[in-house]
Amino acid sequence: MQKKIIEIVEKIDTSQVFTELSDAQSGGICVFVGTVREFTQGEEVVSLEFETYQKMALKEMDKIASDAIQKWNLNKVIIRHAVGLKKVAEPVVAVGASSAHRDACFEACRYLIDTLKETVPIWKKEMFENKTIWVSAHP
Amino acid sequence: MQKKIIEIVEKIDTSQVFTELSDAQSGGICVFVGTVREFTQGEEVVSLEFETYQKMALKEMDKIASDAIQKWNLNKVIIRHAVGLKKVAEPVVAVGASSAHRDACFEACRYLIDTLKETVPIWKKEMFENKTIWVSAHP
Amino acid sequence: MDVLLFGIAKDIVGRSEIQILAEDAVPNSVQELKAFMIRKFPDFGKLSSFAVAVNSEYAEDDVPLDRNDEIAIIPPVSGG
Amino acid sequence: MDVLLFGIAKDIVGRSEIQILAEDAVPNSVQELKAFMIRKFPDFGKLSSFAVAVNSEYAEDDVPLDRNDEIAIIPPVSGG
Repeated sequence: MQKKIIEIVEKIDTSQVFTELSDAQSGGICVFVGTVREFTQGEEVVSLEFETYQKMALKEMDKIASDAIQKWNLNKVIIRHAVGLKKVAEPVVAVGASSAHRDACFEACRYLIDTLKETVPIWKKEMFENKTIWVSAHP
Repeated sequence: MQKKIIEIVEKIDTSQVFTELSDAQSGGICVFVGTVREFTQGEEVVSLEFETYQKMALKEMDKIASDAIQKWNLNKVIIRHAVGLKKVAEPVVAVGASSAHRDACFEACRYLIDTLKETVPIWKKEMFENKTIWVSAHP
Repeated sequence: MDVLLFGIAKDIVGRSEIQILAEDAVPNSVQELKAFMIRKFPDFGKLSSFAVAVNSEYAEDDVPLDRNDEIAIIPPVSGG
Repeated sequence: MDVLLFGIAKDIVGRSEIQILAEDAVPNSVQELKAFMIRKFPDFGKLSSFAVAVNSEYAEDDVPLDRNDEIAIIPPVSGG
Protein backbone atom coordinates (compact mmCIF):
# COMPACT_ATOMS: atom_id res chain seq x y z
CA MET A 1 0.00 0.00 0.00
CA GLN A 2 1.42 3.35 -1.00
CA LYS A 3 2.00 5.91 1.75
CA LYS A 4 2.06 8.91 -0.57
CA ILE A 5 -0.37 9.99 -3.26
CA ILE A 6 1.12 12.86 -5.28
CA GLU A 7 -0.84 14.01 -8.28
CA ILE A 8 -1.53 16.83 -10.68
CA VAL A 9 -4.95 16.34 -12.25
CA GLU A 10 -7.44 18.09 -14.49
CA LYS A 11 -10.25 17.79 -11.96
CA ILE A 12 -10.22 17.05 -8.23
CA ASP A 13 -12.61 14.39 -6.99
CA THR A 14 -13.11 15.04 -3.28
CA SER A 15 -15.38 12.05 -2.76
CA GLN A 16 -12.60 9.48 -2.41
CA VAL A 17 -10.04 11.36 -0.34
CA PHE A 18 -10.99 9.95 3.07
CA THR A 19 -11.10 6.44 1.66
CA GLU A 20 -7.66 7.00 0.14
CA LEU A 21 -6.27 8.14 3.51
CA SER A 22 -8.10 5.51 5.57
CA ASP A 23 -5.88 3.18 7.50
CA ALA A 24 -6.15 0.65 10.36
CA GLN A 25 -3.32 2.34 12.27
CA SER A 26 -4.91 5.78 12.08
CA GLY A 27 -7.28 7.37 14.55
CA GLY A 28 -7.48 10.66 12.69
CA ILE A 29 -7.55 12.03 9.16
CA CYS A 30 -7.29 15.76 8.43
CA VAL A 31 -7.91 17.11 4.94
CA PHE A 32 -7.79 20.62 3.53
CA VAL A 33 -9.46 21.48 0.23
CA GLY A 34 -8.84 24.84 -1.40
CA THR A 35 -11.68 26.14 -3.54
CA VAL A 36 -12.26 29.08 -5.88
CA ARG A 37 -13.71 32.00 -3.97
CA GLU A 38 -16.16 34.31 -5.70
CA PHE A 39 -14.66 37.55 -4.42
CA THR A 40 -11.07 38.50 -3.77
CA GLN A 41 -10.38 41.91 -2.30
CA GLY A 42 -13.93 42.88 -3.13
CA GLU A 43 -13.73 42.09 -6.85
CA GLU A 44 -15.75 39.37 -8.48
CA VAL A 45 -13.67 36.50 -9.83
CA VAL A 46 -15.01 34.95 -13.01
CA SER A 47 -12.61 32.02 -13.05
CA LEU A 48 -9.09 30.93 -12.19
CA GLU A 49 -6.54 29.26 -14.36
CA PHE A 50 -3.71 27.14 -13.02
CA GLU A 51 -0.54 26.35 -14.88
CA THR A 52 2.35 24.18 -13.71
CA TYR A 53 5.85 23.02 -14.47
CA GLN A 54 4.67 19.49 -13.94
CA LYS A 55 7.89 17.56 -13.63
CA MET A 56 9.27 19.95 -11.02
CA ALA A 57 5.93 20.37 -9.23
CA LEU A 58 5.60 16.62 -8.68
CA LYS A 59 9.17 16.51 -7.31
CA GLU A 60 8.49 19.39 -4.90
CA MET A 61 5.17 17.87 -3.78
CA ASP A 62 6.90 14.57 -3.16
CA LYS A 63 9.54 16.28 -1.01
CA ILE A 64 6.84 18.00 1.06
CA ALA A 65 5.01 14.71 1.59
CA SER A 66 8.18 12.85 2.58
CA ASP A 67 9.22 15.58 5.00
CA ALA A 68 5.78 15.53 6.63
CA ILE A 69 5.70 11.72 6.93
CA GLN A 70 9.03 11.78 8.68
CA LYS A 71 8.31 14.74 10.93
CA TRP A 72 4.84 13.61 12.13
CA ASN A 73 5.10 9.84 11.65
CA LEU A 74 2.11 9.84 9.30
CA ASN A 75 0.48 6.73 7.94
CA LYS A 76 -0.68 8.24 4.65
CA VAL A 77 -0.43 11.54 2.83
CA ILE A 78 -2.17 13.03 -0.18
CA ILE A 79 -1.15 16.09 -2.16
CA ARG A 80 -3.29 16.62 -5.24
CA HIS A 81 -3.46 19.81 -7.28
CA ALA A 82 -5.65 20.69 -10.22
CA VAL A 83 -4.57 22.58 -13.33
CA GLY A 84 -6.54 24.33 -16.05
CA LEU A 85 -9.60 26.52 -15.83
CA LYS A 86 -11.59 26.47 -12.56
CA LYS A 87 -14.93 28.07 -11.79
CA VAL A 88 -16.20 29.50 -8.49
CA ALA A 89 -16.56 26.87 -5.72
CA GLU A 90 -14.56 24.25 -7.64
CA PRO A 91 -11.80 22.47 -5.67
CA VAL A 92 -8.28 23.35 -6.82
CA VAL A 93 -6.15 21.54 -4.25
CA ALA A 94 -6.64 18.72 -1.75
CA VAL A 95 -4.01 17.85 0.86
CA GLY A 96 -4.41 15.49 3.77
CA ALA A 97 -2.78 13.17 6.25
CA SER A 98 -3.73 10.27 8.50
CA SER A 99 -2.02 9.48 11.79
CA ALA A 100 -2.51 7.59 15.04
CA HIS A 101 -3.56 10.73 16.94
CA ARG A 102 -5.19 13.94 15.79
CA ASP A 103 -2.46 16.44 16.73
CA ALA A 104 -0.15 14.99 14.10
CA CYS A 105 -2.62 15.00 11.21
CA PHE A 106 -3.81 18.56 11.92
CA GLU A 107 -0.28 19.95 12.09
CA ALA A 108 0.85 17.97 9.07
CA CYS A 109 -2.14 19.04 6.98
CA ARG A 110 -1.40 22.68 7.71
CA TYR A 111 2.25 22.15 6.83
CA LEU A 112 1.32 20.48 3.53
CA ILE A 113 -0.78 23.37 2.24
CA ASP A 114 1.47 26.13 3.62
CA THR A 115 4.60 24.61 2.09
CA LEU A 116 2.88 23.80 -1.20
CA LYS A 117 1.95 27.46 -1.54
CA GLU A 118 5.56 28.50 -0.91
CA THR A 119 7.53 26.11 -3.06
CA VAL A 120 5.54 24.16 -5.65
CA PRO A 121 5.81 25.64 -9.18
CA ILE A 122 2.14 26.21 -9.86
CA TRP A 123 0.80 29.57 -11.00
CA LYS A 124 -2.66 30.98 -10.58
CA LYS A 125 -4.18 33.52 -12.91
CA GLU A 126 -7.27 35.30 -11.60
CA MET A 127 -9.72 36.33 -14.28
CA PHE A 128 -12.01 39.25 -13.48
CA GLU A 129 -14.54 40.92 -15.73
CA ASN A 130 -12.00 43.36 -17.21
CA LYS A 131 -8.56 42.08 -16.36
CA THR A 132 -6.43 39.07 -15.54
CA ILE A 133 -3.78 38.91 -12.80
CA TRP A 134 -1.00 36.44 -12.12
CA VAL A 135 -1.33 36.12 -8.35
CA SER A 136 1.73 37.19 -6.28
CA ALA A 137 3.74 38.10 -9.37
CA HIS A 138 4.16 41.76 -8.44
CA PRO A 139 5.02 43.38 -5.09
CA MET B 1 -29.02 27.14 2.38
CA GLN B 2 -28.33 25.86 5.87
CA LYS B 3 -25.09 26.96 7.53
CA LYS B 4 -24.98 24.09 10.04
CA ILE B 5 -25.31 20.37 9.53
CA ILE B 6 -25.63 18.63 12.90
CA GLU B 7 -26.31 14.91 12.83
CA ILE B 8 -26.08 11.65 14.70
CA VAL B 9 -26.14 8.79 12.23
CA GLU B 10 -25.74 5.04 12.06
CA LYS B 11 -23.03 5.25 9.42
CA ILE B 12 -20.83 8.13 8.28
CA ASP B 13 -20.57 8.73 4.55
CA THR B 14 -17.37 10.68 3.99
CA SER B 15 -17.86 11.01 0.24
CA GLN B 16 -20.23 13.99 0.40
CA VAL B 17 -18.65 16.08 3.14
CA PHE B 18 -16.70 18.48 0.89
CA THR B 19 -19.71 18.96 -1.35
CA GLU B 20 -21.80 19.71 1.73
CA LEU B 21 -19.28 22.35 2.90
CA SER B 22 -18.66 23.82 -0.55
CA ASP B 23 -19.53 27.47 -0.91
CA ALA B 24 -18.89 30.33 -3.32
CA GLN B 25 -17.65 32.59 -0.50
CA SER B 26 -15.14 30.02 0.76
CA GLY B 27 -11.53 29.64 -0.29
CA GLY B 28 -10.83 26.81 2.16
CA ILE B 29 -12.50 23.77 3.67
CA CYS B 30 -10.92 21.82 6.51
CA VAL B 31 -12.36 18.48 7.63
CA PHE B 32 -11.33 16.08 10.36
CA VAL B 33 -12.52 12.46 10.35
CA GLY B 34 -11.95 10.25 13.38
CA THR B 35 -11.59 6.56 12.63
CA VAL B 36 -11.29 3.35 14.65
CA ARG B 37 -7.66 2.54 15.27
CA GLU B 38 -6.57 -1.07 15.43
CA PHE B 39 -4.36 -0.72 18.49
CA THR B 40 -4.75 1.42 21.57
CA GLN B 41 -1.99 1.38 24.16
CA GLY B 42 -0.60 -1.69 22.45
CA GLU B 43 -3.77 -3.77 22.70
CA GLU B 44 -5.74 -4.91 19.69
CA VAL B 45 -9.19 -3.38 19.44
CA VAL B 46 -11.83 -5.69 17.98
CA SER B 47 -14.52 -3.03 17.69
CA LEU B 48 -15.93 0.11 19.28
CA GLU B 49 -19.44 0.83 20.32
CA PHE B 50 -20.85 4.35 20.63
CA GLU B 51 -23.87 5.29 22.67
CA THR B 52 -25.44 8.72 23.04
CA TYR B 53 -28.05 10.75 24.85
CA GLN B 54 -29.25 11.94 21.48
CA LYS B 55 -31.44 14.89 22.40
CA MET B 56 -28.74 16.47 24.54
CA ALA B 57 -25.91 15.53 22.16
CA LEU B 58 -27.59 17.33 19.25
CA LYS B 59 -28.08 20.42 21.45
CA GLU B 60 -24.43 20.43 22.51
CA MET B 61 -23.22 19.87 18.94
CA ASP B 62 -25.40 22.74 17.78
CA LYS B 63 -23.89 25.05 20.44
CA ILE B 64 -20.37 24.13 19.35
CA ALA B 65 -21.21 24.82 15.70
CA SER B 66 -22.85 28.17 16.49
CA ASP B 67 -19.93 29.26 18.68
CA ALA B 68 -17.47 28.37 15.92
CA ILE B 69 -19.46 30.15 13.21
CA GLN B 70 -19.49 33.31 15.30
CA LYS B 71 -15.88 33.12 16.43
CA TRP B 72 -14.34 32.41 13.00
CA ASN B 73 -16.98 33.86 10.68
CA LEU B 74 -17.47 30.49 8.98
CA ASN B 75 -19.63 29.95 5.93
CA LYS B 76 -20.63 26.37 6.71
CA VAL B 77 -20.06 23.84 9.49
CA ILE B 78 -20.65 20.10 9.80
CA ILE B 79 -20.63 18.04 12.97
CA ARG B 80 -21.68 14.45 12.36
CA HIS B 81 -21.17 11.57 14.77
CA ALA B 82 -21.88 7.89 14.35
CA VAL B 83 -23.40 5.59 16.96
CA GLY B 84 -23.54 1.80 17.25
CA LEU B 85 -20.90 -0.79 16.54
CA LYS B 86 -17.84 0.30 14.53
CA LYS B 87 -15.02 -1.82 13.13
CA VAL B 88 -11.36 -0.94 12.60
CA ALA B 89 -10.80 1.89 10.06
CA GLU B 90 -14.48 2.89 10.02
CA PRO B 91 -15.20 6.62 10.42
CA VAL B 92 -16.88 7.52 13.71
CA VAL B 93 -16.96 11.30 13.52
CA ALA B 94 -16.66 13.97 10.81
CA VAL B 95 -16.34 17.66 11.61
CA GLY B 96 -15.51 20.43 9.19
CA ALA B 97 -15.77 24.09 8.33
CA SER B 98 -15.51 26.32 5.28
CA SER B 99 -14.31 29.91 5.37
CA ALA B 100 -12.93 32.68 3.17
CA HIS B 101 -9.32 31.99 4.24
CA ARG B 102 -7.62 28.86 5.48
CA ASP B 103 -6.55 30.03 8.95
CA ALA B 104 -10.17 30.22 10.06
CA CYS B 105 -11.24 26.79 8.82
CA PHE B 106 -8.18 25.05 10.29
CA GLU B 107 -8.63 26.63 13.71
CA ALA B 108 -12.37 26.09 13.69
CA CYS B 109 -12.05 22.44 12.67
CA ARG B 110 -9.67 21.80 15.57
CA TYR B 111 -12.06 23.57 17.94
CA LEU B 112 -15.00 21.49 16.71
CA ILE B 113 -13.38 18.13 17.42
CA ASP B 114 -11.68 19.20 20.67
CA THR B 115 -14.88 20.65 22.11
CA LEU B 116 -17.01 17.74 20.92
CA LYS B 117 -14.73 15.37 22.83
CA GLU B 118 -15.10 17.47 25.97
CA THR B 119 -18.80 18.20 26.12
CA VAL B 120 -21.00 16.11 23.82
CA PRO B 121 -22.73 13.23 25.65
CA ILE B 122 -21.45 10.34 23.57
CA TRP B 123 -19.75 7.34 25.14
CA LYS B 124 -17.28 4.97 23.57
CA LYS B 125 -16.82 1.37 24.66
CA GLU B 126 -13.66 -0.32 23.45
CA MET B 127 -13.98 -4.03 22.90
CA PHE B 128 -10.81 -6.08 23.13
CA GLU B 129 -10.42 -9.83 22.86
CA ASN B 130 -11.06 -10.42 26.58
CA LYS B 131 -12.54 -7.24 28.01
CA THR B 132 -14.56 -4.12 27.31
CA ILE B 133 -13.75 -0.64 28.60
CA TRP B 134 -15.80 2.56 28.75
CA VAL B 135 -13.18 5.07 27.62
CA SER B 136 -12.28 7.81 30.15
CA ALA B 137 -14.74 6.49 32.78
CA HIS B 138 -12.09 5.81 35.39
CA PRO B 139 -9.10 7.90 36.51
CA MET C 1 -38.43 11.12 39.86
CA ASP C 2 -37.02 9.36 36.77
CA VAL C 3 -33.32 9.46 36.00
CA LEU C 4 -31.87 8.43 32.64
CA LEU C 5 -28.61 6.47 32.59
CA PHE C 6 -26.02 6.19 29.83
CA GLY C 7 -22.71 4.48 29.20
CA ILE C 8 -21.01 3.15 32.30
CA ALA C 9 -23.79 4.62 34.48
CA LYS C 10 -26.19 2.21 32.84
CA ASP C 11 -23.79 -0.66 33.47
CA ILE C 12 -23.35 0.29 37.14
CA VAL C 13 -27.08 0.41 37.78
CA GLY C 14 -27.92 -2.40 35.38
CA ARG C 15 -30.74 -0.43 33.72
CA SER C 16 -31.14 2.56 31.41
CA GLU C 17 -33.46 4.40 33.80
CA ILE C 18 -34.17 4.45 37.51
CA GLN C 19 -37.13 5.74 39.43
CA ILE C 20 -36.42 7.43 42.73
CA LEU C 21 -39.45 6.87 44.92
CA ALA C 22 -40.77 9.06 47.74
CA GLU C 23 -39.44 6.70 50.43
CA ASP C 24 -35.90 7.26 49.13
CA ALA C 25 -35.97 10.96 50.14
CA VAL C 26 -36.12 12.42 46.63
CA PRO C 27 -33.09 14.67 45.88
CA ASN C 28 -33.94 18.35 45.59
CA SER C 29 -30.82 19.49 43.73
CA VAL C 30 -28.16 18.22 41.39
CA GLN C 31 -25.77 17.96 44.31
CA GLU C 32 -28.23 15.87 46.30
CA LEU C 33 -28.81 13.61 43.32
CA LYS C 34 -25.09 13.00 42.92
CA ALA C 35 -24.77 12.16 46.62
CA PHE C 36 -27.80 9.87 46.35
CA MET C 37 -26.32 7.96 43.41
CA ILE C 38 -22.98 7.45 45.12
CA ARG C 39 -24.67 6.29 48.33
CA LYS C 40 -26.95 3.89 46.51
CA PHE C 41 -24.35 2.68 43.93
CA PRO C 42 -20.85 3.11 45.37
CA ASP C 43 -19.26 2.47 41.94
CA PHE C 44 -20.29 6.02 40.96
CA GLY C 45 -17.69 7.19 43.46
CA LYS C 46 -14.98 5.42 41.45
CA LEU C 47 -15.65 7.33 38.20
CA SER C 48 -13.29 10.09 37.03
CA SER C 49 -16.29 12.40 37.48
CA PHE C 50 -19.91 12.54 36.49
CA ALA C 51 -22.32 15.30 35.62
CA VAL C 52 -26.06 15.71 35.72
CA ALA C 53 -28.19 17.05 32.89
CA VAL C 54 -31.53 18.71 33.55
CA ASN C 55 -33.81 19.01 30.53
CA SER C 56 -30.89 17.97 28.34
CA GLU C 57 -28.53 20.72 29.51
CA TYR C 58 -25.56 20.37 31.84
CA ALA C 59 -26.64 21.51 35.31
CA GLU C 60 -24.46 22.89 38.11
CA ASP C 61 -24.64 21.39 41.61
CA ASP C 62 -26.99 24.06 42.95
CA VAL C 63 -29.66 23.61 40.26
CA PRO C 64 -32.95 22.51 41.88
CA LEU C 65 -34.70 19.40 40.58
CA ASP C 66 -38.36 19.09 39.80
CA ARG C 67 -40.04 15.71 39.29
CA ASN C 68 -41.19 16.87 35.85
CA ASP C 69 -37.68 17.64 34.69
CA GLU C 70 -35.90 15.25 32.35
CA ILE C 71 -32.92 14.26 34.47
CA ALA C 72 -29.90 12.27 33.28
CA ILE C 73 -26.61 11.06 34.71
CA ILE C 74 -23.74 11.99 32.37
CA PRO C 75 -20.63 9.89 33.07
CA PRO C 76 -17.31 11.06 31.53
CA VAL C 77 -17.96 11.56 27.82
CA SER C 78 -15.72 9.93 25.21
CA GLY C 79 -17.06 10.74 21.78
CA GLY C 80 -14.93 11.42 18.74
CA MET D 1 20.73 27.08 -24.29
CA ASP D 2 16.96 26.54 -23.94
CA VAL D 3 15.03 28.14 -21.11
CA LEU D 4 11.48 27.12 -20.17
CA LEU D 5 9.03 29.85 -19.20
CA PHE D 6 5.89 29.61 -17.06
CA GLY D 7 3.14 31.87 -15.76
CA ILE D 8 3.89 35.55 -16.03
CA ALA D 9 7.39 34.79 -17.38
CA LYS D 10 5.74 33.28 -20.43
CA ASP D 11 3.55 36.38 -20.81
CA ILE D 12 6.55 38.73 -20.52
CA VAL D 13 8.53 36.93 -23.19
CA GLY D 14 5.50 36.00 -25.28
CA ARG D 15 6.57 32.36 -25.63
CA SER D 16 6.87 29.24 -23.46
CA GLU D 17 10.54 28.71 -24.27
CA ILE D 18 13.46 30.83 -25.40
CA GLN D 19 16.73 29.86 -26.97
CA ILE D 20 19.78 31.80 -25.90
CA LEU D 21 22.18 31.81 -28.80
CA ALA D 22 25.98 32.03 -28.77
CA GLU D 23 25.96 35.65 -29.95
CA ASP D 24 24.00 36.57 -26.77
CA ALA D 25 26.92 35.64 -24.48
CA VAL D 26 25.35 32.53 -22.97
CA PRO D 27 25.00 32.81 -19.16
CA ASN D 28 27.30 30.52 -17.19
CA SER D 29 25.47 30.59 -13.88
CA VAL D 30 22.01 31.09 -12.43
CA GLN D 31 22.98 34.60 -11.43
CA GLU D 32 24.12 35.43 -14.96
CA LEU D 33 20.90 34.00 -16.40
CA LYS D 34 18.79 36.19 -14.08
CA ALA D 35 20.79 39.26 -15.10
CA PHE D 36 20.44 38.29 -18.77
CA MET D 37 16.65 37.96 -18.49
CA ILE D 38 16.26 41.33 -16.76
CA ARG D 39 18.51 43.03 -19.34
CA LYS D 40 16.67 41.47 -22.26
CA PHE D 41 13.15 41.77 -20.79
CA PRO D 42 13.05 44.62 -18.26
CA ASP D 43 9.62 43.46 -16.96
CA PHE D 44 11.43 40.66 -15.10
CA GLY D 45 12.86 43.40 -12.89
CA LYS D 46 9.33 44.37 -11.82
CA LEU D 47 8.43 40.93 -10.42
CA SER D 48 8.32 40.32 -6.65
CA SER D 49 11.15 37.87 -7.29
CA PHE D 50 11.97 35.01 -9.59
CA ALA D 51 13.91 31.80 -9.25
CA VAL D 52 15.68 29.51 -11.63
CA ALA D 53 15.31 25.74 -11.72
CA VAL D 54 18.05 23.52 -13.07
CA ASN D 55 17.01 19.99 -13.95
CA SER D 56 13.68 20.65 -12.19
CA GLU D 57 15.21 21.64 -8.84
CA TYR D 58 15.51 25.14 -7.40
CA ALA D 59 19.05 26.39 -8.00
CA GLU D 60 20.99 29.00 -6.01
CA ASP D 61 22.66 31.93 -7.78
CA ASP D 62 26.10 30.30 -7.87
CA VAL D 63 24.98 27.10 -9.59
CA PRO D 64 26.74 26.74 -12.98
CA LEU D 65 24.67 26.18 -16.09
CA ASP D 66 25.36 23.64 -18.78
CA ARG D 67 23.66 23.76 -22.18
CA ASN D 68 22.39 20.21 -21.61
CA ASP D 69 20.64 21.15 -18.36
CA GLU D 70 16.90 21.62 -18.32
CA ILE D 71 16.63 25.26 -17.28
CA ALA D 72 13.44 27.06 -16.27
CA ILE D 73 12.45 30.49 -15.02
CA ILE D 74 10.21 30.18 -11.94
CA PRO D 75 8.27 33.39 -11.28
CA PRO D 76 6.57 33.79 -7.86
CA VAL D 77 4.49 30.64 -7.30
CA SER D 78 0.81 30.88 -6.38
CA GLY D 79 -0.61 27.38 -6.14
CA GLY D 80 -3.23 26.23 -3.64
